[in-house]
Amino acid sequence: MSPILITFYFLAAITLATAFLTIYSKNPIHSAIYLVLCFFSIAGHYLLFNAQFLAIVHIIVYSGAIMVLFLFTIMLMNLNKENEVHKPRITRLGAIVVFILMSIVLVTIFINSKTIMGEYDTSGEDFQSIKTLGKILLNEYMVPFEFASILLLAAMIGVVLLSKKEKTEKK
Amino acid sequence: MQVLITIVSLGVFCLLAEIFNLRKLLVPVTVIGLLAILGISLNLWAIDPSIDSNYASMIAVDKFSNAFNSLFIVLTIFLVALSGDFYKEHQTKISDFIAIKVFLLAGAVAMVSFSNLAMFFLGIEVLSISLYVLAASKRLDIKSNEAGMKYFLLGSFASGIILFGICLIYGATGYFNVAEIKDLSSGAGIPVWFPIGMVLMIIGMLFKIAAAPFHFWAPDVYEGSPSITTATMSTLAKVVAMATLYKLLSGLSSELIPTFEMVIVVVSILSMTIGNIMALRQDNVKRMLAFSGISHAGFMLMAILSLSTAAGTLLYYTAAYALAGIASFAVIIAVTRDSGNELTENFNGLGKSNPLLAAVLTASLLSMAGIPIFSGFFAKFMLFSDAIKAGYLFLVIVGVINSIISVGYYFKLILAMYTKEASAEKPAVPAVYYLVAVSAIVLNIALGLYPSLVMNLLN
Amino acid sequence: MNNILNQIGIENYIFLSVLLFCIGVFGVLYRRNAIIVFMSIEIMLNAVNLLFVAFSTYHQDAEGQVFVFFSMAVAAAEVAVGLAILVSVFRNLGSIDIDNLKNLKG
Amino acid sequence: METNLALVLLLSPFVGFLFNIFLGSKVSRNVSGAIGTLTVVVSFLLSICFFAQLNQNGKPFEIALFDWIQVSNFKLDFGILLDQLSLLWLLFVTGIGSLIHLYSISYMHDDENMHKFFAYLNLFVFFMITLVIGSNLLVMFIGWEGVGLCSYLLIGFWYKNQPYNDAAKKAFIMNRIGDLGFLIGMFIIAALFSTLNYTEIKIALSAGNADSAMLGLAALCLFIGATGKSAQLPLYTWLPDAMAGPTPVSALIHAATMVTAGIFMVTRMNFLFDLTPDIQHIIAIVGAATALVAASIGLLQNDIKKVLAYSTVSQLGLMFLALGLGAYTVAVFHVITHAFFKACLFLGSGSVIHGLHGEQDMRKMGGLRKAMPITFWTMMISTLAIAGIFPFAGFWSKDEILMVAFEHNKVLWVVASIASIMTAFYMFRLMYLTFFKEFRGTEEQKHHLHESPSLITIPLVILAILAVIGGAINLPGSMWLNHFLEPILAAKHEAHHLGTQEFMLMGIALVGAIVGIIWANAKYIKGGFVPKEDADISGFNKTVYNKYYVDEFYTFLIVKPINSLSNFFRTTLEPALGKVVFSFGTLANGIGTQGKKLHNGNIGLYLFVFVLGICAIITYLFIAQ
Amino acid sequence: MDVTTILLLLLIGSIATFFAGDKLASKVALIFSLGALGLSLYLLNLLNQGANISYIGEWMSSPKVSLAFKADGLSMAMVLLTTALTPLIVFSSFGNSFNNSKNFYALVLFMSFAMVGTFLAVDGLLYYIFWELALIPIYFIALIWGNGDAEDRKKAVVKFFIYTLGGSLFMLIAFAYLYSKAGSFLIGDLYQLELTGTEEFWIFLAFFLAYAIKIPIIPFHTWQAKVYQKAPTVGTMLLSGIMLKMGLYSVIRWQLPIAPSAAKAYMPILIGLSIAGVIYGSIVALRQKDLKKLLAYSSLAHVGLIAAGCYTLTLDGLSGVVSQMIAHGFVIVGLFFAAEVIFRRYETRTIADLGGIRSQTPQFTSMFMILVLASVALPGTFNFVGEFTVLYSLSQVNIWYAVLGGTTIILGAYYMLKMFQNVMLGETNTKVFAEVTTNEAITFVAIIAFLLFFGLYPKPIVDLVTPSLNEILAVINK
Repeated sequence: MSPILITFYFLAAITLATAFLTIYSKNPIHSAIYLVLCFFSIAGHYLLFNAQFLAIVHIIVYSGAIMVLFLFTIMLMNLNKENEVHKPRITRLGAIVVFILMSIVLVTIFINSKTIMGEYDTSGEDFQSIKTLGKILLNEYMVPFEFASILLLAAMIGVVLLSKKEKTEKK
Repeated sequence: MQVLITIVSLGVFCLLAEIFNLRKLLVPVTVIGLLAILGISLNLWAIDPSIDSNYASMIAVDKFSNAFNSLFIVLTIFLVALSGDFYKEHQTKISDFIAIKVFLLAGAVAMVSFSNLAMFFLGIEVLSISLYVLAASKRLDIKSNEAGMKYFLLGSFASGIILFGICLIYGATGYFNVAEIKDLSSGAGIPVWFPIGMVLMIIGMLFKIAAAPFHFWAPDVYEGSPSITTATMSTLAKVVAMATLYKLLSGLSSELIPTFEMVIVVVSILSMTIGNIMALRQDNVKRMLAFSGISHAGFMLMAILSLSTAAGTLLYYTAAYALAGIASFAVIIAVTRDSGNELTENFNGLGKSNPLLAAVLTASLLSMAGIPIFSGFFAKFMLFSDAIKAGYLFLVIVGVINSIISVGYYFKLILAMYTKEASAEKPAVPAVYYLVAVSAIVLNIALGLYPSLVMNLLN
Repeated sequence: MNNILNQIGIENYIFLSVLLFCIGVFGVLYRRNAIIVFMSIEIMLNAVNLLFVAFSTYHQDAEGQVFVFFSMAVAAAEVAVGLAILVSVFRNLGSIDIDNLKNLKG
Repeated sequence: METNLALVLLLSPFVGFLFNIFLGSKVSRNVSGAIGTLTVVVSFLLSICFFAQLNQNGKPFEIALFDWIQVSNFKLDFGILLDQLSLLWLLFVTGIGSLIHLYSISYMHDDENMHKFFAYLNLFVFFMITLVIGSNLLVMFIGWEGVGLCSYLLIGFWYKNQPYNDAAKKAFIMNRIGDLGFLIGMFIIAALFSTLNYTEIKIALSAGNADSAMLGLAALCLFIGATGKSAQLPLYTWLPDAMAGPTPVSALIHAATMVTAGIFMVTRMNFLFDLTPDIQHIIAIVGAATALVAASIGLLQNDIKKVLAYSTVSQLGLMFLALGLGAYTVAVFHVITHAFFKACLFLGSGSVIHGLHGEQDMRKMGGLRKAMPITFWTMMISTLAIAGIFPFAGFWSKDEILMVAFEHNKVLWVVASIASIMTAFYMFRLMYLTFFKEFRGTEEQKHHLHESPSLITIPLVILAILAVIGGAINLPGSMWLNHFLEPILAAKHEAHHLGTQEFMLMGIALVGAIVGIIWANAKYIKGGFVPKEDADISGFNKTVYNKYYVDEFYTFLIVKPINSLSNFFRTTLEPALGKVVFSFGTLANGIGTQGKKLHNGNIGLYLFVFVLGICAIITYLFIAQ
Repeated sequence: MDVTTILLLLLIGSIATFFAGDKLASKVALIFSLGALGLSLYLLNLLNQGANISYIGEWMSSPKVSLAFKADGLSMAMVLLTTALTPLIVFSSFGNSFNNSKNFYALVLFMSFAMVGTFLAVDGLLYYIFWELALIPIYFIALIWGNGDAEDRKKAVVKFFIYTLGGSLFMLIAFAYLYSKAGSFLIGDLYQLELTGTEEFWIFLAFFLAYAIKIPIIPFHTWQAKVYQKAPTVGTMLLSGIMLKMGLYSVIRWQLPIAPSAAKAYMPILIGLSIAGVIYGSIVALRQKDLKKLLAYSSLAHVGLIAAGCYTLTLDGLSGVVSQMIAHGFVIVGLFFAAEVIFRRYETRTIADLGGIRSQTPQFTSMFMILVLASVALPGTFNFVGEFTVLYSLSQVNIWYAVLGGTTIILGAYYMLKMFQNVMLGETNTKVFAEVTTNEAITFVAIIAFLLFFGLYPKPIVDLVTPSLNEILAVINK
């Protein structure tokens, strides 16, 4: 039981628990906060892998941008109440069954799969520093990088399109 | 690569047009631009594709992608041409709509030209996000909202699945590059993650092409979306997803394992059957065509079964299907643009009040039903022929039975047009609908008369 | 540098990701509140991201991490669009309960 | 030259037909009648020419006109064969035909469709000639069906009356049953010998290596054909109904000519029947049974034409009896004499009906002797002839049949004799009821009683004369007919020596006839008996009067079941079969309707199925393997 | 000069008719159809002189499909049947007025085009395409210009379409399968395929489904009566006169030579079914209340006999089948036209409402009578030649087939005469029946003249088809 392993288990437990609580808690605000926690724990995993840049970006993007967006929306809609009606019992039961089923199925296939015990490759090369990532991102992955901008542009136009009021509209 | 760049530039131009108040010119210019891009795309045949090797690790320009790109561009031309009138009430947004369509095309091009899974993923997301937006774009219409919401929820769920699949493939091989993955995939000792990843990715794609049992979104979304979006989804998006699925399978692994073929067979049968049987009882034309699209997805999946040889057939089928779809949607939009719904009753008496549109719609429905001389017939026939060669006679028989069922609902519409009396006077229809409908169906018939035109492209 | 996976084992990460992914799926199925459903999808995506990083380390390869960037971009775009749709649904319907979205059926 | 003449002989009535059908309505009735008659006379004269020529050189005239039907193993010509048999038939067909045409000019004078009547009659003669002069079975079959058609057209001539139309239809269909037999018989022969030409069949048969069972079957089938056309058991029921047609039609078609086609055919194919003794037995038995049954029904009929009709059936039965016993000449002889006196009888009855303005019920006649003397006398002569009174024609021919029967089978002889006695009885019953005692009709009819015009009486007289002297053609001793037909008949029928036995038989026959006459005399002249009204008839008489309920039996056994089957098919089976096809559609639609519940718009459900799908696929691919 | 000219002419005719406008459409259609008739006679002449009037051209390379049209005697006979009946049918409709007549006549000519194509094509896929193409025009003709209650009609017509299409699709599978074996659709290559017994069986079955529905053989006939009843008379004529023959022709041309051993093995069943159709059709026809329906069932019976002739696999059977097809084509067109003539005057086809027509219209009565007689195969009509030959061939196989099949001459006479009696005879009808017009009379006379001429002299037709039938038989018996 190395400290790293303990850390892993600790983080993993947090991740799963907060993820679960996100779903379970009735108040959307609580959900959001649990989700933030979950994201932080995932960032912890990243750090565990020594992927600092990624961890930071992750926190910035998810906790900083996406979660703020979520919270903003929740507030906008005034949803910070525990007024959600539960789904019918049968549906919830179904969801739980499916959840268990899927977990079992996926876990089973990965248990069955030939897992690699023993030594993992250690190239010793630097593969996750900002420098390396930047090089790869702007050389090999230039096209997708640019294309991602198209993605964001499209999303932006889309959001504008969805939110823009027209003169002809009555509201 | 040039194609992608020019398309994106065109998209940006559309946005700029808004700024410079060129709305009137927007649609014609975009159409012309797309035609020019089509020229570029077709021109790529003449020159050696390998010339474009700068980004070969991301975008592969080969016959397959070229052919499908050209098809997508053609479809987009039609869709954009229809948009001009469709969005005439929304002048302030028209450039956004057009731009999104063009970006959607860019995503589509990325999807069939990818040689790196990153491009694939981004492409599919560009396409999907554009479609989510378009589906929900009638912002005051509850149905449109609902459609957008449903599509978004299910679509992003599917994206998650696809991403998971990509991840596992990466885990198994350590590459995103298609060529490398293919090399490794045929080698021994590849972890089981790889097939799992493949399966998850394919499931995600099956969702995109709306194959059963991942098809549930399609009818609801098709019905709720604005008609032009439905047209886009049922023609362009479906064709793109199908081509991508084919490319994924043929690009990532050398051949399918028999059990997986079994899965495809079952999914194909399910899609055909569910699609056709459900379509029988639909009153809403768009919903009916959604189910029809599901069944066509089932047919197209047959192409997967003879993976190494079916590219031409698939191209032909998709072209035939999409052109018929465009033609029928041009008519559907033209007929229902003022009525606010798309019930079959709108088509009553169309044979008398507007014979040309009725004829086009009839022709396109016949094509979808697979009646000769329309290209839909050859498409189905070649598909069947390939499937028989691959040894799936049973599947073909199911396909044939489904073709028979499909006639039932296609003809329901035809019957409405020719045997029922029109309830109300139909206002005049702008010429652009005729233009699009007729040229699409003419293309369709031309493909029917000279199937070699398309068939030989990929052989 | 030592490969951290020597101490944890890739399969642990796989299981973690799978479970996280499944929790995401569970959330999608379990909740009616569209926002929570969105969050669940985010959890799914994050589960995959985590696995990407794990595999990246496993292969000692940067591409996996690069991919995570794209994945994040996608997630951001999706959330933006999704929330925009959500807002317009909310405006029209006054609720974001996905079970109320039953106009389209049959 | 001969070919042309033969063609003229054949086509002359056809020209008459064409003229009358197309132009008949435009010319006067007399012209159309005259043309109709003349064209038949032309044929008659030409027949005489050919007959004379044949008598001179004894060589039959045969010619193939053109190729007709071709099948893999043989080719059929449209061929003409004029030999002894066909010329004999031609002579009396065209001869009697001419007389009846002549008669009809007057008889049908008041009918608005007289030209059509002549057209049909001409067409009939044309087909009858075709039937007779064909050189192969198929040409005979054309005529065979053609005369059936004309019979149909003429029985239903008064088409406004639906029962008449029913009778016509019945005649056609009953005939068609026989025709099927004929066809099948032809098929077997064609299969056996690869030809249908008489001469060739004869040659092939003489080679004698044919399968006798198949030959028997062929003969049986042909005989079934004959029973249809010649109204034998069990297909005779159409003939009495056929009396719905105008009386000349009954005389020509349903007494003298068409109904003898069966005999002609059997005689034509004698070389075949001679090889199949079993079938000959059947023919003989059927003939005798028909003779008896029909005669017995004739005993109690009250319609004058019905009596004659049953008499015809009965006489035809006798002819078949002769055929069955191999005595073809005798049968032919009786055909000819029967043609004379039966035509005369029918025409006479026509004259009576004409005189009474359409009354056919003998109960409403009587005492016409004075009013219609010529009719009475000619009919009387013919009645004596049919009854078999010496020395009228019928005596000779019928006597020969009885003699032949006696030689072969005593039972048949007894049956035939009883039939003869019955014949004598009912014929005289007819005469007594019609011509003797007082008139029983209405006053008005009585007022109008008159002898028929000369166009009607002349043919009667000619036929009556023939009925007297017709027997001369084959008097015992000279046996002209026997010699004449010798080249045709393979198995020679030796002439009877006029020995004691023969004279004795003649005597018995004569006595029998006289007994019948006396019986009738006692009942109707002395007893003054008039048949009861239909409702009063009871007991066995009623059964006989109703023709043993054979029609009802057929209706019950065949017509009703077929019709109810048809109804069942139409109302039940067809919709059910249709539903089977529709049920696929209904099923699909039903599933569609149910499926709508599945697509209930609930995202949760959609996702649920989605995830289940994933699980299923993954389980199948990675766990189940 | 080759046979494609007929196809082109008809296609151009169809287009020209469409553009001729409603007023001229019928005339233009008549001219073009007459032109096609003339052309096919000319080509027949060329064929008889030994000229090569076939055409083979490339169409597509993958799958390898050629534009192959071969005209042998059999094909030419069927083409002539089509091109002779089309002008007659068009001409017969001159007494009717149709809405949108340009569409109507264009569809008629197009259908004729497709049917001629079916008879000429010797490339499997090409043949199949024409086969299906013929279905579309008749669908619209029946649907749009049909009579009776619209809902009922729709049901019947859609059923017909789906049913026949369904059957043909199985044939398509068979072709696809054959193609995967032979690598070509050319009939010659397909003839030469060596198939195993099982393969032959399934291929035979697939073809059988297509043809049994089209012909129709019981129990696949359920579409027929209703469609005949509901379709406009022109449509009914096209269907019964020519389209049925497509199925029978195809049996001879495609089904038998490609799967001969299956045909031989299942001969009793096939002939049995066909003959059952004869008897069944006749019996059902007996009690029909609608004139057109009665004729439909009579058609079922006759066609059953023809089908039985096909499956005897003898030269007699096949040549009788061809004769009978042609004869039946003409006679049924004539009979339906008679029904139409009555309908034009009385506005009804219910037999019970008719009767008493004869006294008002001697000409029509005679012509109708002759057609009725031809339909019951009276000797002297062409129908007799066909029926005789077919029955003869049946008797060669088994005498009982001939006996059972021969019941048609009894039952046929029964229902036809009964119909004639109820429709035409009896007391003069209170409604006035105008005598036939010249146009109507011309149609009748043409049909009758044809039937009588070839009834007495069928040699030209038999000589025309025999060599090609022998070729086919050689393949069957190889």
